[in-house]
Amino acid sequence: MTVRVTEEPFDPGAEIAAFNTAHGHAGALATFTGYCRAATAGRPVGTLYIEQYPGFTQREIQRLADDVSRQLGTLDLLVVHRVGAIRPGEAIVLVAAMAAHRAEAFDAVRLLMDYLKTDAPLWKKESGPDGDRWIEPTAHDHARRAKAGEKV
Amino acid sequence: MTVRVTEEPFDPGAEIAAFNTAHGHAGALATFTGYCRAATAGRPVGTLYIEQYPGFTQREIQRLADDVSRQLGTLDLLVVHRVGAIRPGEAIVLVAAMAAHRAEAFDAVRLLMDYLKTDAPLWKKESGPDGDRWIEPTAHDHARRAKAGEKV
Amino acid sequence: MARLVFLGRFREIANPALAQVTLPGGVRTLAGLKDWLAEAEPALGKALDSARTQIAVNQVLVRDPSHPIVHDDEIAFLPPMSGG
Amino acid sequence: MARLVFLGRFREIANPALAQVTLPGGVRTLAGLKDWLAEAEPALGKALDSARTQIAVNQVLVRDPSHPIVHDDEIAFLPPMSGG
Repeated sequence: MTVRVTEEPFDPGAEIAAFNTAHGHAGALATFTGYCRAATAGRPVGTLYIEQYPGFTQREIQRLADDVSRQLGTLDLLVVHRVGAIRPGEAIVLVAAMAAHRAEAFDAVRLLMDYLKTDAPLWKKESGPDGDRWIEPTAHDHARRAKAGEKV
Repeated sequence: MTVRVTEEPFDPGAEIAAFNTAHGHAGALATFTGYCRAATAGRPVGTLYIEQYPGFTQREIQRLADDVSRQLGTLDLLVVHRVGAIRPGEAIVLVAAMAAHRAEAFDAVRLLMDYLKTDAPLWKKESGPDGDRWIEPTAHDHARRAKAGEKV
Repeated sequence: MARLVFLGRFREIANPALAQVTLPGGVRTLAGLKDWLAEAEPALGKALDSARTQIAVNQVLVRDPSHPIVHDDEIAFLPPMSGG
Repeated sequence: MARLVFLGRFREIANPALAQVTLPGGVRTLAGLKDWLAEAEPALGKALDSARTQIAVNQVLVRDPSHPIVHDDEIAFLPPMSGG
């Protein structure tokens, strides 16, 4: 399992290629990449800023990934999470799961994304032409996570 | 939308990298890659052979992808499907979906994989030390597809 | 001449000579073609005789057994699919 | 000296001098620390005063307000998370 929190831009295709090279015989690889959008709810986004708590953030994401791995019996997980100043079009988060069968791979990526949305110690601020604002998880995010946790 | 049926081995990481380069601002990218396993149900697999009906197979997969795109409102879909003789560890199928939000991207990949399993005009034969056998979809595959079709 | 295409396990049973075949004058529909094949190639006829066998005429799936067959048609017999 | 860490929007409100601070002798628990902050920095105290604020002591989340604070502890205040 690999969890990386990084200030540098990363290339999801290259990360996925490197991850799957190590596990060619596994059967199923599912991935998700979230990108910085150029607009949120019609409001243009200039720069997205994501703050971490160094050390703590990495360990907490590792704990969430361990939890998913235990629940779903995946063979390997990869999480890359960008922090710092992120521009539209850049990748924010990549989650990849290798498993023997496709259902486990899909479920692992989806569940880990749900966990990250609500439980990863990261704080987002969007800067646009009309100022900055901190983002907090919505009731919808919490509901989705609760549902995901039950379903699997 | 791109649908490719190919006799040549392909590199899922490179395909995903090329696909996402064209859509950096979309928000969400989900992917699934299925690999040729070294064993199925404990039985070693030498070579997997997948037969297509040239022309027809490509068009039918395109039709399934169009259907998913219409149902889920994805921004773009990519399908690469290997045919011919495939060795353990090689990628068989890659499905990638770009969407504005993660739920649509996840659902599109999952639904299209379910459709491909039961409705893609492809015929698989596994060759192992104790002979060859043609594979047909299981009742479980059909049930999953029916369920997936309803759910979305 | 009709072109007959047998996919997957059907291909392994079918006589390769069927790929290009002159059908008897009496064979004018898909049902007629299946009857003729069952007589000419009993093992193949038996394999094709399932509700899960699909038939494509000129690369379009056709479910109607009374669908007419004309000169130069490409008729494909498809076993249950196992893609993905 | 205690090290106080304010994350996200708390960091923007907090006096930077709080990063390294000598706490008064009477501040011996997390509850005591919150009371002292509310008095010294009312805007910050108000922002922290939510059931959704989490506190980590030496990088471990702690929910008990009576948790003791000792010399050199790193105490972090975390607003609701918005990762992924």
